Parts: sequence; structure tokens; C-alpha cells
Amino acid sequence: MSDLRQESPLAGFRSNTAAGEAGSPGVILTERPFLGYVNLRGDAGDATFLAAVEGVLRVALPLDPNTIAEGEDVTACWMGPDEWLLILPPGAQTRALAALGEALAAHHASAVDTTGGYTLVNVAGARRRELLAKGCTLDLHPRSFSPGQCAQTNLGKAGVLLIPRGDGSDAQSFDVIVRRSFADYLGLWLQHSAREYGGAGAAVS
Amino acid sequence: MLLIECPWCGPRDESEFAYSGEAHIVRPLTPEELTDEEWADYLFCRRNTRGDHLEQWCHASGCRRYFNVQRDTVTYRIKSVYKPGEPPPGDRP
Amino acid sequence: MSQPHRLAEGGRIDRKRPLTFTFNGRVYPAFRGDTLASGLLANGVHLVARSLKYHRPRGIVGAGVEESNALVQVGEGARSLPNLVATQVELYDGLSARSVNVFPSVGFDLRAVNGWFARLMPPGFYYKTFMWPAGSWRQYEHQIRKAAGFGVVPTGADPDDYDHMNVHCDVLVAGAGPAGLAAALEAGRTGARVILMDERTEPGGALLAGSGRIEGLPAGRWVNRMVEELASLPEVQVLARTTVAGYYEHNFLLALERRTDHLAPGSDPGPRQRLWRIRAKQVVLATGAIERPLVFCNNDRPGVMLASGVSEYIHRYAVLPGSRAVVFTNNDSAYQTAFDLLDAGAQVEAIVDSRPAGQRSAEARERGLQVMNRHAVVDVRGAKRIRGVRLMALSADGGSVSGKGRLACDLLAVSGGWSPTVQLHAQSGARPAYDARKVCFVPGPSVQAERSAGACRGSFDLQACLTEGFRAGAAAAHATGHGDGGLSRPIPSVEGREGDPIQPLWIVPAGKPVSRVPKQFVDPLMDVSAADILTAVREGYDSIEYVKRYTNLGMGPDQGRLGNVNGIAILADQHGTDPGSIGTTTFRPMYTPVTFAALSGGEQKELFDPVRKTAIHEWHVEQGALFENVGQWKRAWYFPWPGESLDEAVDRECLAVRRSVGVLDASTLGKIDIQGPDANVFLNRVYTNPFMKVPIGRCRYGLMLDENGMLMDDGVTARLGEDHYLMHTTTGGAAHVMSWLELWLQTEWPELKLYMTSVTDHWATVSLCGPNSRRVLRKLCSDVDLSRESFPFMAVREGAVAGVPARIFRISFTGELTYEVNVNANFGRHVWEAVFDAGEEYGITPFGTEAMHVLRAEKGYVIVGQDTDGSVTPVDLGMERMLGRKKDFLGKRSLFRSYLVRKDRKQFVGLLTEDPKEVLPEGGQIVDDPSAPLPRPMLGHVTSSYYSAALERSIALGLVKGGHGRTGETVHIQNFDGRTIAARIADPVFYDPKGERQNV
Amino acid sequence: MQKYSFLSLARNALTYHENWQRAWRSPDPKPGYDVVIVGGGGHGLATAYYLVKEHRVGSVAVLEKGYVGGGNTGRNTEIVRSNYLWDEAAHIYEFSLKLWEGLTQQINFNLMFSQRGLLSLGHTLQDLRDIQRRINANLLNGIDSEFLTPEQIKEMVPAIDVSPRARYPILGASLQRRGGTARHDALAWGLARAADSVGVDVIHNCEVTGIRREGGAVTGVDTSRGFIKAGKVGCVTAGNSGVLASMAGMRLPLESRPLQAWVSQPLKPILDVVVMSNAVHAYISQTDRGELLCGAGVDSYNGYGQRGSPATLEHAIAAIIEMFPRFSRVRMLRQWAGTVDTCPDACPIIGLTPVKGLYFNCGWGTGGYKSTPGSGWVFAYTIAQNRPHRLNEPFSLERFATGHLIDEHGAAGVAH
Ligand SMILES: Cc1cc2nc3c(=O)[nH]c(=O)nc-3n(C[C@H](O)[C@H](O)[C@H](O)COP(=O)(O)OP(=O)(O)OC[C@H]3O[C@@H](n4cnc5c(N)ncnc54)[C@H](O)[C@@H]3O)c2cc1C
Ligand SMILES: NC(=O)c1ccc[n+]([C@@H]2O[C@H](COP(=O)([O-])OP(=O)(O)OC[C@H]3O[C@@H](n4cnc5c(N)ncnc54)[C@H](O)[C@@H]3O)[C@@H](O)[C@H]2O)c1
Ligand SMILES: Cc1cc2nc3c(=O)[nH]c(=O)nc-3n(C[C@H](O)[C@H](O)[C@H](O)COP(=O)(O)O)c2cc1C
Ligand SMILES: [Zn+2]
Repeated sequence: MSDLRQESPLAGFRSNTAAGEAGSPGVILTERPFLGYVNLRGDAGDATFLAAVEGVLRVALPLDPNTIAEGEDVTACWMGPDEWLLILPPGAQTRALAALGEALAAHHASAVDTTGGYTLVNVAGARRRELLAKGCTLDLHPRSFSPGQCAQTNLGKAGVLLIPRGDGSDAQSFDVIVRRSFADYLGLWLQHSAREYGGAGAAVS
Repeated sequence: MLLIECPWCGPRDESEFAYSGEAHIVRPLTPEELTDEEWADYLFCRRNTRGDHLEQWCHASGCRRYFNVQRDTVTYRIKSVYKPGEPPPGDRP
Repeated sequence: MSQPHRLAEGGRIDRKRPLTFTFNGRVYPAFRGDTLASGLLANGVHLVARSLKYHRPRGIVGAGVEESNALVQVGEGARSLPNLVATQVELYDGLSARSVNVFPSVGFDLRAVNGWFARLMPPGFYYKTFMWPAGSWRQYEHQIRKAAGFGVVPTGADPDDYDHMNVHCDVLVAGAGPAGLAAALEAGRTGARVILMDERTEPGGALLAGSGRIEGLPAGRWVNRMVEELASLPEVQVLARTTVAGYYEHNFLLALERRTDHLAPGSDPGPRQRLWRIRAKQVVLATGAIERPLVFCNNDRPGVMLASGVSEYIHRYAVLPGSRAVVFTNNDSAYQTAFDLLDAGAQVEAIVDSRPAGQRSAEARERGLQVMNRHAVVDVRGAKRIRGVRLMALSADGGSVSGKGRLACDLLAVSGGWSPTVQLHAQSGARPAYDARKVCFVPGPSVQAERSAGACRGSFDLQACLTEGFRAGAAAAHATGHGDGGLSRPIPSVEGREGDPIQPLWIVPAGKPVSRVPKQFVDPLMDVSAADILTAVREGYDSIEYVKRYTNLGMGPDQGRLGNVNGIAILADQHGTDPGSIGTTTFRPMYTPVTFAALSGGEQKELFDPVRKTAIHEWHVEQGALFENVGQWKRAWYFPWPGESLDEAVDRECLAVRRSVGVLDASTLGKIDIQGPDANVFLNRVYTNPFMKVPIGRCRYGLMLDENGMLMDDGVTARLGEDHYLMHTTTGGAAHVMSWLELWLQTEWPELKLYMTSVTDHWATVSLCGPNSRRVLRKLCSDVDLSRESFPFMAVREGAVAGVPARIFRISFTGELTYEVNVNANFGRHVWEAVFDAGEEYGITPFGTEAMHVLRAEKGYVIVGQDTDGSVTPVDLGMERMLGRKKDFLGKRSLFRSYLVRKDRKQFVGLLTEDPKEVLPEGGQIVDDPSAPLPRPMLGHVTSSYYSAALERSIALGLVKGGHGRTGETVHIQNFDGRTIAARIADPVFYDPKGERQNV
Repeated sequence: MQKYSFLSLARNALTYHENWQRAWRSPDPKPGYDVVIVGGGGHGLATAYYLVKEHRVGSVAVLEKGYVGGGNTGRNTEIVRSNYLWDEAAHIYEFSLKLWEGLTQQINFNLMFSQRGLLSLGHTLQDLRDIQRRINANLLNGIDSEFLTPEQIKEMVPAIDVSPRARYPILGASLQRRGGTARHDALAWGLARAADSVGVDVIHNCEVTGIRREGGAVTGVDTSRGFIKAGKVGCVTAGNSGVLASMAGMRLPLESRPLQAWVSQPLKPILDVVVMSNAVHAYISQTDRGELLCGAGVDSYNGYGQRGSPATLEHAIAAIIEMFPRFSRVRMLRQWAGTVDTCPDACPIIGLTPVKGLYFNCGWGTGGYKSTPGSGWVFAYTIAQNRPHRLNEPFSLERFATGHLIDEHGAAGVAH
């Protein structure tokens, strides 16, 4: 399948805007397309479910709201009291789904492939927080939002999952995960909002 | 602009939530046994409280959970939030 | 170039940066740091505007936000700005401004004739006349409207950007005068996150407009020191040119930052204005106070200014607004203005003080000034600029006057006391209270996490402002868990003296009844005089809310900042009570006007609402498709060939589907993955038809009702595994259906075991329709047996299509053999293109939503939202068979109410015109008797109507009263374009009624 | 009643306006009345006026808890029209519009009823179908209604943007030329004066705190100024109707929501028709003083605070700029809100209740200003005759049990 042509959700956005102006001083936007995404549901109060999942992912699911757990090849994000989003390297979702399906066969749980439904844009640069604050009502200050956490919220008019990245408490960048159909809008929004932070504007690279 | 405390995610801006009407409206178990009037009462009639209102919200842009809020509809002050299935705070007429 | 009224030294202007600006076509010199008002005054220009109603000449009254006369239009064209206040317009080189609402010029304004008829225009005069002849108001209105308004709307779309900035803090401090600076610093020192905002160019507040000293330093230097320390605190943010404009629930505030208005247009790449959306744990209001004018005859003449304004022009801008001045006051603060004038070289003719002699008058006399105690200015002379004042002696109670006197002057500095800016406090939901000793409204008990400090709390003495400021900062920070609530350092001391109390003086008596003397303005901007208030009271409009609405007091662009308290007090006098028992009107956002675009965040056009696109969208664009908005989605509407019309393209697309193969991008359909042992129970409750026993690998069409029994959504649900289903919803209904289902699951049936996941975005859906679709798909898919026998209609299979794992559904909205191929959307375009390559030999044709609508109409399939409108039940649609009899489902009970079981409800039917070429108008109303008198009984309307190329005739669907029993009857369709068309009621399934074509 | 005219103005000018009479008296409540109307908004005042004028009811009082016209009557966006979709709604609104057309003269108070025309814009193909359906229904109901193409819209409203660049381009509109605006305060005051002139006691600062009943029939109301006896009580309290209903032990199919409006600073004339867009939830007109008067869709959650959410406001402003890019730099002067009583079908409830002698007129939600005279007329009839007028029969409480809702949401969207 790897030889088949995949197209990133931001392809259309890129073809309509001048790409290549990324890396503007204030903000750097980078798309990480084609990652694997699995939506996992199950009973957080059921230790056997948690153990089964941990057996597959080799990392315990985060149980505290709005936190993440990082395994070797997976980031598990808390999405709800019985819901997690697993972010995997490109293509890895197939095996993960199969393994989860097997491990959870005896549980009331669901693991759903949503790989085609998302893309991820990493927002870095000195003005990253201001950029996001233009369209996000979350408190992004390091005192209240730092690596290890995640949050579903709105950015502009799109729902997103935000993940602060980096080490220490001051996130060096933020992963913004958005539904595919909103990616184009989000690209525009980011570009529009980043305009003042450098050159003719940031483009998603 | 309300700051609503999702029982799971903590305080978040109003814009992340969807209002979903008065809380504790229980669907009758045997609708077919109700008169048209009783059914209409369930469907449409509301306390529409001026003051402490028990209402349902959904953290739509967040964890997608529905929960209950006790909010003063005059001052908009939120007195408490509680999960579905939990009893409402205080005495209720 | 000379600026005759510019002082040789001083001020906070940058004399090294001279500039020129244009006002009413004339070019004037000024300096960077000037406002339009100070620039004009420096050049001796006082007459800048005309009033709204009488077009009286008006000058500059104050130096800041309190200005309520000098409205101007700045700039021309698309960048023009209406109704700016001259004191708030910072000059840049080349700025051009003009007076508004004047014709032909501010100096000679023809509409000033209105003034002659002022007697005929008491408050509310328009309610009493312009009534005849009946129905003629439009003509009067036409004339009246011409005179309305101040500035003009820009001539084109806005070239500038705007944005929002969401911000959280522990302590928000509004106002950076001494109190605000102190509060911000004290809070900042605790490590709390602090934001300090001030609407002016730089922090300092009243300190920059006076000559005081703090801790031995000149006030300006002290301010610099504070600002430096604030800048050194990492968690403190200071914003200038930022007005806190709105205070909402839950300590949410809006503030407008004017980022570039002080710069020449286009010189800054960022947004012109930014709306700060602030969520503060604690708020400190330190917004200062505004001086009140005094109410005497002709008090609106150019040259009559607020005393504090005069001082501010001298200190801040080094401008001397007049050379011969009279100062008129009822309190101490204006004495400083007299001294400032004197020090700046003006001649001070007299201080006219309504009070008996006191400490301040003694001090003034020591300085050689003439002080006229127990006197009042009752009138002024001069129209476009004052030439002098008329004086009279006041009785001890201030209620009457006697004697006569005159003084010549070109400047009258007045002070009627101070009004704390309690606006934000009041907006927070609190009620200001009247303080009789201070003669002003002060903040009442707080209802949000908010406190006031300094002059906005009625503390007019600098020492008190500082003390309150530091304490408020410490307390606010402490309330957020920072610091211990105590002060970090001693409060700086300032020298001060005790003064004499203010004496209320609400209307300066003029020896005759108020109604008979020249106008004594209370709200000059709206041309409201003291006599107007009395007239209103007389007519029974005697509460403050009536007075406001009847006279327009406080309804103008300044929202009564200048005049309201005087108006309230005058009303109180009439009722023989005090202003406190009258109360204020409701203070509402905005504190000062806020640009529409800033409020909207500049999110226009494609940012107004997200455009949702499918994975195949770009392909459609490349093919020249036209798009239709469906919810937030863009869906390909049709794919015209060059020169083709909509109808031609749709006919071609439809025929391709009927005859060979067409392809539709159906990715926008909502898709919900449902898993769990109770999934079938759940589906069985939310759909009208039975869902307990759908075989694995098979699909079932379902109808979803709201609890009121009306059709809400429909779609096909497939059973993928033992406990695994995939629900399809309509494109527009997807989000609503998802939250509807979650609502029931989470709140009503939490015991049901199932999980729902939206997978709409994950799947790209390529729908191959038409007799050749199997042949095309077979070329791309080898691991699924596509034959009718092993993959029948309403079945689902998994396999690889063009090398990509796919789910294939044999469901159809067109009535043709159809395969809906779903693949991971990252491969959507790949598969789509592969399908086209494979279908080339069959003339494979992309089709859009329009053709899809025609094809489904040929089959009589409803579109929820087009053929239904929230008042249609499945029974109305002729779908009783879809109603499970042995089970309950959402909405079921409603279907049995008396109105819903009636036989004459509007029912879904087909409509066929006599003339097969004639296409009925959608939205046409259906009647039995097209010539019955109006109101003419209507039977229903045409919901869908097309020309069917396959049937070679027009077809239509509609809702008709009792329609199910009227098949074959003729009805008439009437349309606003004058057409009346006869049509026969028919079965809604026009094409392949047995459904054979999809089942091959 | 002192007659208002240009002459009376001139005469009073000669005496410096010192001799005007009160527009209406300010009486203290009497111990009892034949009919007590609760709520001194337009509907309550009109009801009282017609009760005396048309039905010769002996003694009538209007009890208002605040000041007359301080409820939604005094805070709405003044839109008057009758182009409703469903017959039942169209008939009552058209009846009302006809009353408007003569009301200024009848009550001798200039209501500044300006039939400057009202455009409802369509932005999607489905909007257009709905608009055309409504136009056709209007015409057959005898209500003037026209369809305008984008070009015709542009010609009528030069400031509007009909280009396809908009996110939701304007594809067409319906126009009701007889629609327009009328001055809100004038309506409240004119009706108060008219009611007063026929003998109604218009009593402000008198809050009803209880509804007394005996044997299933109303006996009077408790108020902040004491008990007032009444044979019949008509409640016309808009956003507070739920509160009044609970005083009588009832629950109504209502939710009280904030509805927001705002004005810009006064500007020179730029917009001479009313423009509404249901799809983007905003509407706008320009007042005779020059402010752009704008309104939003109803807020999403219950509230009695007469304050709205900035979120709703921001969206509505963006929508206005979408339609009128030239208004981008215009500045908002003041925003406010009213509390509207919304019914599930966006139509009012006018009629009898299970309590004898108790009547309710409510549920006008976001759109009852325009219906004020008509609503007063039929409600007066209903109270006087103890049965509904033919025009308000469909708007009884029973419709919620029978299912005969009149769903104006369906094709008319928000119903201002
Ligand atoms: C922002 C906004 C915009 C609107 N725009 C339009 C529009 O453009 N066109 C349109 O047709 N409609 C519009 N409406 C709706 C319209 O304003 C109302 O439907 C209409 O004014 C209702 O009139 P009313 O007399 O029933 O209510 P109100 O004017 O609200 O009168 C009810 C009165 O009852 C009083 N009251 C309440 N409780 C008590 C009590 N216990 N005792 C005594 N008195 C009490 C209240 O103080 C109030 O004065 C709008 C509404 C709002 C809020
Ligand atoms: N002598 C008198 O009678 C008298 C009267 C009043 C004030 N004063 C003097 O004035 C000073 C008062 O100090 P203070 O700090 O209380 O007030 P201030 O007037 O010095 O400062 C208030 C600041 O708040 C800003 N502001 C107001 N509203 C705002 C808003 N909505 N958003 C953002 N900024 C806003 C103003 O631009 C100003 O800079 C003292 O020096 C006092 O002695 C004297
Ligand atoms: C049609 C209309 C026009 C208005 N125009 C203005 C205006 O020009 N200036 C103003 O300050 N307020 C204006 N208002 C708003 C009122 O000041 C006030 O906010 C509103 O009546 C609600 O009352 P409240 O704010 O006292 O609660 C207007 C209100 C309406 C209904
Ligand atoms: Zn949550």
C-alpha cells in the first residue's frame, strides 16, 4: 500500500497558497500528515481492559483528564472518561487495530480507525502561543498548559486537539490535530493569523 | 460569557459547550399509556426557572460528555455542576 | 509654521518630530504626540463641530474620553473613520480630518436655521406631529433622515485586518493612572499574572495632566519608574491604547486595542485593531473620574471647556487654549487650572466660585487672582467662540441669582465636580450608589470578583488613589493565591492639603424660569437642555428611564459620560429628592464605541465559517465544478462542460448514470461507527423501523424522528459485525444526529453498552452508479465477488479497490446499480482517479448534487430538509411501513396525537404537468381553485421539481392536503411570477417503480 | 386627552412648553378592577385599550413592575412585517399590520411607522426554495411579497455585497414593501396614553407577585403595592410568562432566552430598507437618528438577565459585515438584550387557561413587536368574550397536546 499515492488533507490548501514561506521568524507551521489515528473506547474503571490495552501499546492509558501517555511508538491522549486517541507512526494503525481487536475481544470496547480523518500541524516559533491565543479560549500559559497535557478545544471555528510538546513546562511547540475536512480552513486561519509574525505570512510546510 | 466547569475537563469557555435544555426531564417509560396532555407536558412544558435552574450542557468541543449545571438564570452565577445520574443539589420542589 | 497657542516648552509632545495635518481642507502644523484636538487648539481652532439637532457651533470641551462635542471624520474612502472624537485621534503626518454633519461648512452651516425653530422642537416633538395626512410619514421621514447622523460610512470594503486575542490573567487592572499603576505593580510583585490596560497613549493617567510630585519626584518621572518596574516583571503585561470596553459574566471582559490608528495607514503589517477577550480571576478598576460641566445658558459655546481639560492641554500638550480666561467652579479642583493658566502666561480674569470663601480662594487671592465667591457664570457671549461671560451673585443655597456683571474672556474653564467612571463596575452587574458628601455616584457592593481603586471609587486625592491602588493590587493578587495580601513596600507619600467641600450646583439659575432662558445644555452632544428635562417631567416622562428615552439624554455617542449625572440630579431636584433615589440608567457595553470588525475578529469571507472540503475536492475544482453550500460543506453541484448550462450539464450527468456509469463524491455523508452488545437495542429505539435483527453484512434504511414525531434524519445503517454497525446520516444533519444520539445514550439510557465514534472524515466515499458500475469496479477490485448473488443489493463487503482497503456498500440513492466505495480519505483522490481511469471506456461521468437530486426525485426518494420542513411525519410521506408496531421508538407517541392522525394532513405525492416540457416552480403553492378569492385556500406546495432527461418529461414532488387519496386528480400550482399550472397528482415514484434496476 | 398636532406644538411653544399635560396619569391602584392586565408592554397596553374601546369593559388596570415599555417593547429592533409562511400566522400578523397602518392617527401619536420595505435574504439553494414558497403563500393569503434577484437587491441596497466571494453569497431575497419599522418607545407611550384616555389605570412600579384563585377561578393578584381584586386577569409578560404561570401553578411550553440587539453610532443615511438574514442570524436597519440598528439570533441558553452572550454578538456582527463589508469600520455604541419567551414552534400562545378567568398571551419570542396591535385586539376579545377570536384560535395551549404546531421555524427561520 505504501506505493499508493496518499494525499494530505492540506494538499488543497497548499495548492491555493504560496507554499514555502514557512519558517517565518515568529511562527513555524509544519504539517505531519498520514500519521495513524485510532479512536479507542472502553471502561477506564475496568483494570482488565486497561491491562489489555497496555499489553498492546506498552504504555498505560492516561486516566487523568486531558493528559497524554507516550509510549515508544504511540501517544495516547485522554479524550473523555472512556475515550482515547492513539497517535501512531504512519501505517502503524493497521497492526495496532488488529492487536487491539484481539486483545479486547472479550471486552466491551471499541477501537476505530480514524487515520484518514485527521491531520496534524505543529506550531512552533517564538509567537506560537499568541498565534493560538487568537483563536483559542484555553489558557495556554505554561502554568496551566504544559507538556504531558492535551486538550480538545476550538481553534478559530474548528474543533482541535492541542498537545503541548517539548520538555520542561514551557512547551516549545504545539501539535494541533484537526479533522480532515476542516484542515483547509485551519490552514487559512493559521496563515491569516500568523501574517503579522513574519514576512508575507507563514505557510504550512 | 460563561466559564463552565466540565466535571471532567475543568473550567472552560462557554464557546466549547452546547446547551441542551432543562435537566431531569425523564422520558416516560410507557408513552403509549399517556394522554395527549401528559405527553405534551413531557415534550414541551418546562419550569423555565427564574433563579436556580437545573440544566443540561454538553462539552461539545471537549470531552463530548453531557452533564448538569445549577445556574442562576438572573445573575448567571453557576452554583454547581454534577454528572448525569447524580442527584440534583439541595431540595428540589 | 507657527502654532500660536503652543507653549515654548513643556508637554509630552515630541518637538523633534513636527508634522502637518489637514482639518476641513486647511493644513496645520503640530507635533508627534499631539491629538487632533491639541493640534487644533495649538493653532487656535476652537470651532470644530455642529450639534446634532440645532447645528449649534461646538468646540472642544475636554482633552480625553470625556470629550463630547468634537466628533470628526478622519480620512476618506474605504479607510475613512466616522465619528471619531478629536481628543482621541492621535496625529500622524498627513492625517486629514473634517467636521461632520455640516453643510456647507462648519463655519457657515445652513442647517443652523434649525436653531431658530428650536422652540418648535421640544423633546419628543416628532411624536406629536408629522401625522397628516395619514400614511405620509414616509415623506416626512425622508426629509428628516437626511438631517440624521453624524459621520459617513466608508465607501468600500475595509482594507485592514482585525483579530481577537484570548487571554487569561490573575489580575486585570483597567486604567493606568496612579491607582492602576500602583495596583498592577503590587499585584505583579507577588508573581501573579497581571495585565494593565489603559486607553491612552501611555500610562500615567491624570498624573500626566498635572504638576504634582510623588516621593519628591515630578509625577511624570514617578510614572516612568513604575512603568520600568512593571516591564521588569515577566508575568506583567502593559497595554496602551487599549480600552476595556465591556464587562460580562464570569469576569469576562472585552478590550479594544487600537494598534495602528496612530500610524499612517499601511505602515504596520499587523491588524489595525485587536479585541482582547480577557478571562480575569480578579479585576481592579482604576479608571479614574471625569469632570462634570456646569449647566448654565449657552454653556455649549466654543471656548467653554472643562477645567481639567485646560490643565491637560497645558501640561500634556503644551497648548494654551485661551489667553484671557475665567474659571467657574463649585469645587476645589479648578483652582489648580487657574494656577496652571497663570503659570502658562494666560490672563486669569477671575475665579468664579459658587461657594463662600474658603481655603482655596484665600490661596488664589494670595497669588493675586480675583476670586468671586458665591457667584456664578449665568450666560456667555459669543457664538462661534466666546467673547465673555455674564455673572450674577448666587444666594447662599445656590437657588437664585441677583445683580449683574460681565467679564471679557476667550476661555471659560468650568468644573462642576467629578464623576467616577463607574461604568465597568456597573456593567459587571453591580449598582453604583450615590455619595452625597462627594456629590457623585460611587461603586456599590461588588457582585463579581472586582474592586475599584482611586478616582473611580470617588477618591480624588492622590494620596488616597495611591493607597487604594497598592492595597487593591495586593488584595486582588492574594485572592488568586499570590502574596499574602499585605503591601510589599511602604506607600509613597505625596504632599496634599485639606480642601473645602464641593457644593452641588446642578442648574445655574439665570433669574427666569428654566424654560424661558437660553439653552442650558445638559447633554450637548444630543442637544438636550435642562428645560427639555423639565418638559419631559411635566408630560409625565418623569423617571430617569423615561427622561433618557424622551429627551435622548445620554443616548449619543458619549453615552452620557459628560451629562448624565447632571441630568439625574436635575430630575432629582424636580422630584424633591436626591440623585441616589433616582438612580442611574443602565450602563451597558461598550464603554467607548468598538469597531464592528474588531468584535467580529476580522473573520470574514472564507474565515466567516469553515469551508469543509472532501478529500476529492481539488479534483472537482480542477474539473471546473460549481459548488453548492450544504451546511459547512462545499459539495460539487455540477460539472459543466465548456459552454454548457446547468440544465444541459445535469441532463448529461443524469443520463450517464441511467445509461452507463456516473460517479458521485459522497464523502460528506455523516458516518457513525457504533459498537457494543446493545448497539441493536439502541438503533431499534432511535429508528422508527425494526433494527434488532439486521443480518451481518447487510444494510437497512432507517428513519429518525424527533420526539415531536417529525422526520429529523434518514440514512442507511450497515451491520458490519456481531456488535458492530455503521450509521449513515445526511450531510447537513450529521453533527446534530451525533449529539442527539449521545444525548440519549448518556443521559437517558446510560445502561446500554455501546460506543459511537464519528468517522465521517476518515472515509472518502466514491459512489459508482449506473448499469456499468459493476464493470468498472471489477477492474479495480479482485478480492470481492461483485456478482448479484454473492453481493446483493443492500449488502456490504470489504476488499481492496485500486489497491486500497475498502468498504463497499451496495446502497443506492439513484435507483441504479450502485457501489459506494469507502476508503481511508488519504487515498480518496487516488481511488477516485483510478475509478475514472477504469471507467473511461464507459464514458464514466462525474455528477454533482443537482443531478443526484434529479435522480433521486425520479425515484421518489425524499430529501430531508427539502421535501420535509420539520412538520412532516413518515405517515405524511407514505412510509407507514417504516414504523415499527411492536416497539417504542423516539417520536412514536407523538404520531398518535389527534392532529397527526388526521386524513387531511399534507401528504407526499408526485406531480405531473400536462405539458411534459413545463417544469413546476419549486415553492409553488398548490390550490384547488386558482381563481378563488384571496385569501385563497392552499393545499400545499411543490418541494422538488426537475426536468427528467431519462423520462423525457418534467417531474415534481410536493406536499398536498389529503394527497394520498387524490391520486389522478388535477390541482393547480401558482407562482409569484404569475404562472398558474395544472398538474396531476401521481405516485411519487416515477422511474423504475419496482426497483429492478438497483437490484441487478 | 390633549390632542397632539403641529398646532398644539406651536401653541405650546408660545408658552415655553410649560403647559403640556401629562401624557398619561399616574394613578394609584384601586382595590379592584373588572380586568387586570399584568405587563405594561405594548401587548398589555393594547389589550387594555381595546378592552375598553371595543368591548366596553368597565374598569381595567395595567400593572407594570417597572416602567411602561421597559420590557421587550422597549428593547426590540422594531421590525414590522406580516410575510409569515403558515396561514394561521400570516392571518394574525397581516391583521396586525393593517391595524398598524391606521394606528398613528387612531391614537394620535406618531409611531413613525415607516413602511420602507423589508428584505429577507437567501444564501443557499434551499433558502431560495423556502423564500419562494413563502412568497407564494403570502400572495395567496393576500399579503404583498416579491422576489428579488441579487441584482435587484443591489440596486435597492447599494451598500450590500452580492458578490459570490462571500462565504454564503446572497442568492435572492423576498421583499415585503409594506414591511418596515416603527418607533418602539412611541408605541409604548402612544398606547399608554390611548389606554389612559379611555379610562384605563396604567400603573407602573407595581409588580405582580401572586395570582389568587378560589375554586379554580381567579380572584385577584398580589402585588408589590398590595392585593388587587380582579374578575379576570390577563398575563402579557413576555419573557416573564413562565414566572407568572408558576404563580398560577402551571408550566408553559416556554423557555426564556436573551435576545440581543445593538446600535452603531449615528451615521448619515446609508440603508433605507430593513435587511434580515435567517441563515446567518442577523438583521439590520437604520433608524431615523442614523444609528445602524442590528439584532442577532436568540442566545443558546436560558436567561432572564437582559444581557446576552458576547459569543452570539460576535457572530452576528461578523454576519453583518459579510453582508455589508462597508460597515466593517463602523463602531458599536451600545448593546443590550431582552428576555424573550420562546415557544417550540416559534408561535405565540393566546388564550384561556385551565384556571377560570386567567388568560395568557405569551410566547411571541423574538417577533411579537410587529403584532402588538393585533395581539391586543384578539386578546381583548378573548378576555371580554371568554373565548378566542377566530384569529387566535389556532394559538391556544391545546395545540401542544393535539400536535397542531404552527412551525414557523420550518421555512421562516428566526421570526423577528
Ligand atoms: C432584542 C430584541 C429584538 C426584537 N426584535 C423584534 C422585531 O424586530 N420585530 C418584532 O416583531 N419583534 C421583535 N422582538 C420581540 C418583541 O419585542 C416582543 O415580542 C414584544 O415586544 C413583546 O411585547 P409584550 O408587550 O408582550 O412584552 P414586553 O414589552 O416585554 O412587556 C411585558 C411587560 O411585563 C412586565 N412584567 C413582567 N413580569 C411582571 C410582573 N410580575 N408584574 C408586573 N409586570 C410584569 C415587564 O416588566 C414588561 O414591561 C424583539 C425582542 C428583542 C428582545
Ligand atoms: N482634584 C480633584 O478633585 C481630582 C479629581 C479627580 C481626579 N484627581 C486626580 O486624578 C488622579 C486619579 O487617579 P486614578 O488613577 O484614579 O485615575 P486617573 O484618571 O489618573 O487614571 C485613570 C486611567 O484610566 C484610563 N481609563 C479609563 N477608563 C478606561 C477603560 N475603560 N479602559 C482602559 N483605560 C481606561 C484613563 O485613560 C486613565 O489613564 C489622582 O491624581 C487624583 O488626585 C483629582
Ligand atoms: C430601536 C432602538 C434604538 C436604540 N437606539 C439607541 C441609541 O441611539 N443610543 C443609545 O444609547 N441606546 C439606544 N437604544 C438602547 C437603549 O439605550 C437601551 O439599551 C434599551 O432600550 C434597553 O434598555 P436598558 O439598556 O436600559 O436595559 C436603542 C434601543 C432600541 C430598542
Ligand atoms: Zn469536558
